[in-house]
Amino acid sequence: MSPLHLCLAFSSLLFAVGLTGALSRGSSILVLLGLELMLNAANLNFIAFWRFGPAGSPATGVVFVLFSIAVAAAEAAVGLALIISLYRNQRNIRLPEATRLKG
Amino acid sequence: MIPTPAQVWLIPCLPLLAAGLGAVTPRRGRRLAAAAAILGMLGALVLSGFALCGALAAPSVHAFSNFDWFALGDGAVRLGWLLDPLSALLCAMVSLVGVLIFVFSLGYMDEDPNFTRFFCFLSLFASAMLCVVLANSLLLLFIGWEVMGLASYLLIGFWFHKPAAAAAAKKAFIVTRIGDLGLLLGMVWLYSATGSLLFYDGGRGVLEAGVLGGLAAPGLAGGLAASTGIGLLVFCGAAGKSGQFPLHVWLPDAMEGPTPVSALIHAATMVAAGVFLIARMFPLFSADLALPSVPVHALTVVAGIGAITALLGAAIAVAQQDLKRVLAFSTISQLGYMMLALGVGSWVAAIFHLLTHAFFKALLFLSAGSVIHATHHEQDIRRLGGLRGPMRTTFATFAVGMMALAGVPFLFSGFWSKEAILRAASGWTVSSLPLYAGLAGVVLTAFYMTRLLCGVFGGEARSPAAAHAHESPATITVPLVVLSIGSIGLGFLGTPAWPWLQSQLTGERIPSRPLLEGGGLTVLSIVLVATGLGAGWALYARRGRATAGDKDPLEAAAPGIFAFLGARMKIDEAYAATVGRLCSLSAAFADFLDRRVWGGLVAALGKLGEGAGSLNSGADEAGINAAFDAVTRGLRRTGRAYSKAQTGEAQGYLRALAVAFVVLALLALFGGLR
Amino acid sequence: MNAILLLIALATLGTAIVAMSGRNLLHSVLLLAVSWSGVAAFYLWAGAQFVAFAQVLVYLGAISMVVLFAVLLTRRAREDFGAPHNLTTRSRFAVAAGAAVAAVLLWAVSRSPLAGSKGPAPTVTVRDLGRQLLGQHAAALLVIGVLLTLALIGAVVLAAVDSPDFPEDAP
Amino acid sequence: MKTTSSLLENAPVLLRDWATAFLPARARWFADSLIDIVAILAVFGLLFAFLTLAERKILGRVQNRPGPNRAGWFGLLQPFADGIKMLTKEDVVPAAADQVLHFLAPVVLLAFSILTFAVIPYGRNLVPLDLDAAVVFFFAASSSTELAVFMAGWASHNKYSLFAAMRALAQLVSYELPLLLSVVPVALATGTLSTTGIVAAQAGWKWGLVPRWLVFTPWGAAAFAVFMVSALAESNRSPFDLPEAESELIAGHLTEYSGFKYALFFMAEYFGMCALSGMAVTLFLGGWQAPLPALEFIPSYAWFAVKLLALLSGFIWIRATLPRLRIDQLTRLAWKLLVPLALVNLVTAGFWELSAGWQGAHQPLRWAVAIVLVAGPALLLGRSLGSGIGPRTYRYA
Repeated sequence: MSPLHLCLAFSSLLFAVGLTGALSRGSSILVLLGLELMLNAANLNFIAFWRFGPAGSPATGVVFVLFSIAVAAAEAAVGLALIISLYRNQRNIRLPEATRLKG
Repeated sequence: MIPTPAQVWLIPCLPLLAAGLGAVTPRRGRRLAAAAAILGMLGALVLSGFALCGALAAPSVHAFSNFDWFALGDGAVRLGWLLDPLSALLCAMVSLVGVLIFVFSLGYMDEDPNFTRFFCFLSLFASAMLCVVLANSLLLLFIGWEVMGLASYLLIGFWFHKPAAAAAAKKAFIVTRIGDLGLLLGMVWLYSATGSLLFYDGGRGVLEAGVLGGLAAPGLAGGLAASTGIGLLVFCGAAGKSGQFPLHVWLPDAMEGPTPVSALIHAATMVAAGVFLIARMFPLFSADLALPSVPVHALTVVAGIGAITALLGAAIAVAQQDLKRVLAFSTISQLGYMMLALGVGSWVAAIFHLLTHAFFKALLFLSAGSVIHATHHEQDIRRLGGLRGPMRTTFATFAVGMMALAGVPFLFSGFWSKEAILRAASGWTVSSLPLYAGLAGVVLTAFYMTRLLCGVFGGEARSPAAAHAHESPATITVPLVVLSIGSIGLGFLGTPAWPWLQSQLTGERIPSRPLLEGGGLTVLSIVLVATGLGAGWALYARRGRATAGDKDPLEAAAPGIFAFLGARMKIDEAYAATVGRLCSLSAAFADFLDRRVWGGLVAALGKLGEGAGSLNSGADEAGINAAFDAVTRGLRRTGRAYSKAQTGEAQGYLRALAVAFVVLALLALFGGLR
Repeated sequence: MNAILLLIALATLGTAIVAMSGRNLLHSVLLLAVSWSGVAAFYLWAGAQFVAFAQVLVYLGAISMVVLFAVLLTRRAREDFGAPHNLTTRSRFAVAAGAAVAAVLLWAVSRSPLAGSKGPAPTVTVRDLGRQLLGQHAAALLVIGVLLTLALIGAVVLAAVDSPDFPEDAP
Repeated sequence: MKTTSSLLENAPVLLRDWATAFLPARARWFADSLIDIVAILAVFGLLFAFLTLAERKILGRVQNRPGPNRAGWFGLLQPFADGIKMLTKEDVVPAAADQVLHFLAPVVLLAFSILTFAVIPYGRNLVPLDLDAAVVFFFAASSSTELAVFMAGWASHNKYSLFAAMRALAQLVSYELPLLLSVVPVALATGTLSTTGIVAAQAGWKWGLVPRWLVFTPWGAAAFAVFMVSALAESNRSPFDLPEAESELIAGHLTEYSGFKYALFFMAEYFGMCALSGMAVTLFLGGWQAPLPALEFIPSYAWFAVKLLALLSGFIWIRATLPRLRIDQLTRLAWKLLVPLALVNLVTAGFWELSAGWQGAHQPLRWAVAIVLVAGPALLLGRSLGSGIGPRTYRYA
């Protein structure tokens, strides 16, 4: 099992954990954190391929991880602002109950 | 102090200034306007006198000075002033007669409220006439020509509150305008053919040999030369203005204007302008004589029209009752004589007759004016009579004018100028008809003039106004005396024995010939004059007419002809019947066309549009909309079905994503996509 | 070499799983912070130092703080955190879905032919990163800048604007 | 820059090499780093001890009183007395507190504070860890301490301590931004993020007299000022010591701590202060560079120590003089003055680098423009700071 396969396995597992967390937990903050985990799993893949990918690969992987970290930060900020306004409108942050936006 | 061509423009400018001053002076500034007008004319007279001396000093030279009027494209429209014996003589005649008539009008128009306005129009007319006479460019001449037309309209219609005067002014303006159209077309043709409208321009002028050669070539359809075509068109203008046969109808009606106006404009100057125009452009008219193949020469047409007008004028004058109408028709006939002279090729005789005619016709009109003034506007000769007693000087001047006009031999100028014309007509090779018309004219002229003299001054006063008549004041009689001297004296300038005037005009020395060198022709004309006078004397002097109501002796002799001639040969009615009806018919037809045909068409189109619109909306309503609604209803139903899937639960969507991912991945792995 | 990787993976996954299943919200958030630093450790192990420090700076320094603030601002009462962790049908279905995804991913990874080079970690100095960021990826950098500003301004507006439905909340 | 080869200069390195010479190559790196860690802990531990004493001495002198002089000659043993006191005190932990977090808070705080010492270059080749992105490492570590503050505040299950923790966090987060932004121009000027590179870039002297330290450039001075003010706030010192101010919320988020954990918190605070001043010295005052060529014979680590002590005494002096800021004044100062100033400073630094090539008449023009770019915004923004004296408005979620 080459280190690349190990890294990919590690990131897939982290992704799966994140997904399960997002699906199972009721509190919207945890759903958000599950999402963050999934994003981190993706970053893992980038660095894994940068480190173990074809030789002499340029640093685009690293640059891309930097950008994805920045986007994740922005997403977290907006997500939490949404949760706060959700809380203000619904008095609690239980996601399954926030179903006003429907067909 | 001889004015050079460059300063010649001052002559027309002074009366123009006077006209301007007159226009701005208020109605009560009577003395100021009159003084300005007379001073203007006197200035013009003095200057033209000096100009005459200058021109006569070098008779063969056409001194001109041209200038740019305005820039047109890369070239420029050029105008110019001309000083040669012809223009100098005319200019002197116009200004002299003008001054005399201005002085006459002082007395005549004395109690008229619009006194200032009258003098303003007179000065305007004088400056326009002088401009025409001195112009070196057909365009400048045309400008003066048009202003003269305007002035004549204003003056004829001076008493515009009289409907007859207003109608006469309109008629005069429109008829001359028809003639002017021909002149304008001729001018345009001339400009396009030669590129310039200047008469003399140092070799490039229209009347100079170089350019004329080009014009004289027979290039038009039917072998006509360009110069002939242009000549005929210019002749239309002249015919209109000088009251020749087809376009003479306006002149008798123009007598509605005040008598000084009739004297100045419809006797001496304006009507003479047509003759002057053809005399000025004589080289152009005679250019096609040299061509053998030209079917008709311009000058033959001129001669023909001139002969007809002379005969026609004289005949109608015999049967007129109104004092001024008789003189008007006499003017038409004399102008016919001048055109005849031009037609037969001797423009010098025409100009000589023009000069003499100006003096004695002005004299006759002013005498008539003084009669009318004295009899408080009584113009019908049937009610006049017996005025030789109370109005001695007027009678004497009227008699001098009558004898000059009739052509009483040796003493009076009319005889010499008429003889010159007859001699020229007899020398004409084309045909001798104009000669016979001329001779017939001589008899008739003598006859109707004696009829007029005896009718007005002979016999007993046939109306109270005539009875109370008394001699006019000095301002009226003095011009009469001066003019009568002119009528007698001017003749001696052009006699065959001492042809001073002819040599001045043509520019080369003409040998003096014996006085009666015409031989039989002169004797014949003297006999004819005598017969005319005798017949007149016989019919009117001795037996005369007792009361206003009696019939005219001639009428008793030939009532049908007399009535026909009295009604001016029904030419006006003929015009009305033909042209008048044609216009009203075409107007009616145009109105019908516009209202019924085009209006109908537009209305039909409108209806068509409405029908199509309603048809369209019907189809749209029933067909398309219905189908469209059905489709939207179906869409809405399926939309609602799908919206059920939108539960609002975020995690629900995430689960769906996960499941879909798994399914797709499996498909990708095992579906053989690898 | 792999030992350290396994260790890091174990730590990160362990803390992540415990965080996701933990009852106390604050504890799970802090545990997650630990798992994020585990990911940073992985970056260090892979040789991308700058990314590791950036990860620590952003996630531990900024995002965990914001999450903690959010948690404190949205709790009604103490007992809120003690939400009973009953294994409802929902969580059972979630675990099944997660497991399925994990299985598929692992299967794909194991079957993938990528060999991966054995070479030493290519060193990426900050100067190269800077030149790449402002050279090839300059546009992306600008877009990220704009995105961050907009997102933060949006977040402030969303959170700070008083909602009309609950006026009693206004200060 | 000729490398001085004087014995004193290389003494520490020689000593260390001598100590690890006998170990096999693989273990040598491990031993070396172990020695480094022990050295750092010893030096900064002693510095911490005497710093507390120095602080109380200087405060005393400033307030015209002698300060602690009973324990040992002139109070020199006072720190050890405090240490013993702290150790012997009973460590009370509140019953309802979250035991785990309560214990973890000081540990995490101290761990990250000490982590920051790894990248500061103390001498010419006395840098424990020469990283390419050293500055980012430093700020990553220093920004992680906030988690510990929150843990402390939350775990002590006490309304006041949670309240104080929130205030401390607000202050730390607000001042982290100007801190980082003021460092960016330095990276722009020197072109590298490694601390040794930055110090090397500040070597040499202009006209043989003025050292090329960044603080002597107009934007450098402004950045140094912003950095120092933010450093004060980051280490909860003097005008910004609201969290543990006695007159406010007792001891802020430290109220439920006593005994050794409380001492640990204090140690972590002082270590933070020393680390930040060390970084300030590295970035702006030319690290271990000598101020004059003539003084180069004095070893480099001495110069570093002198500058560090100067800055620390500055900290203490400020604590003695300036009054405490209210929380809203504090955050307004950060967001309305420091952040904009730092951003403008970026522009000035950019201008300064671009106009480096100006010669002759352009030199004074370059200085004038730079000074205007620095002073202008400072004056303009500074005007409105004091105006907000009005009542405070609090916002709930």
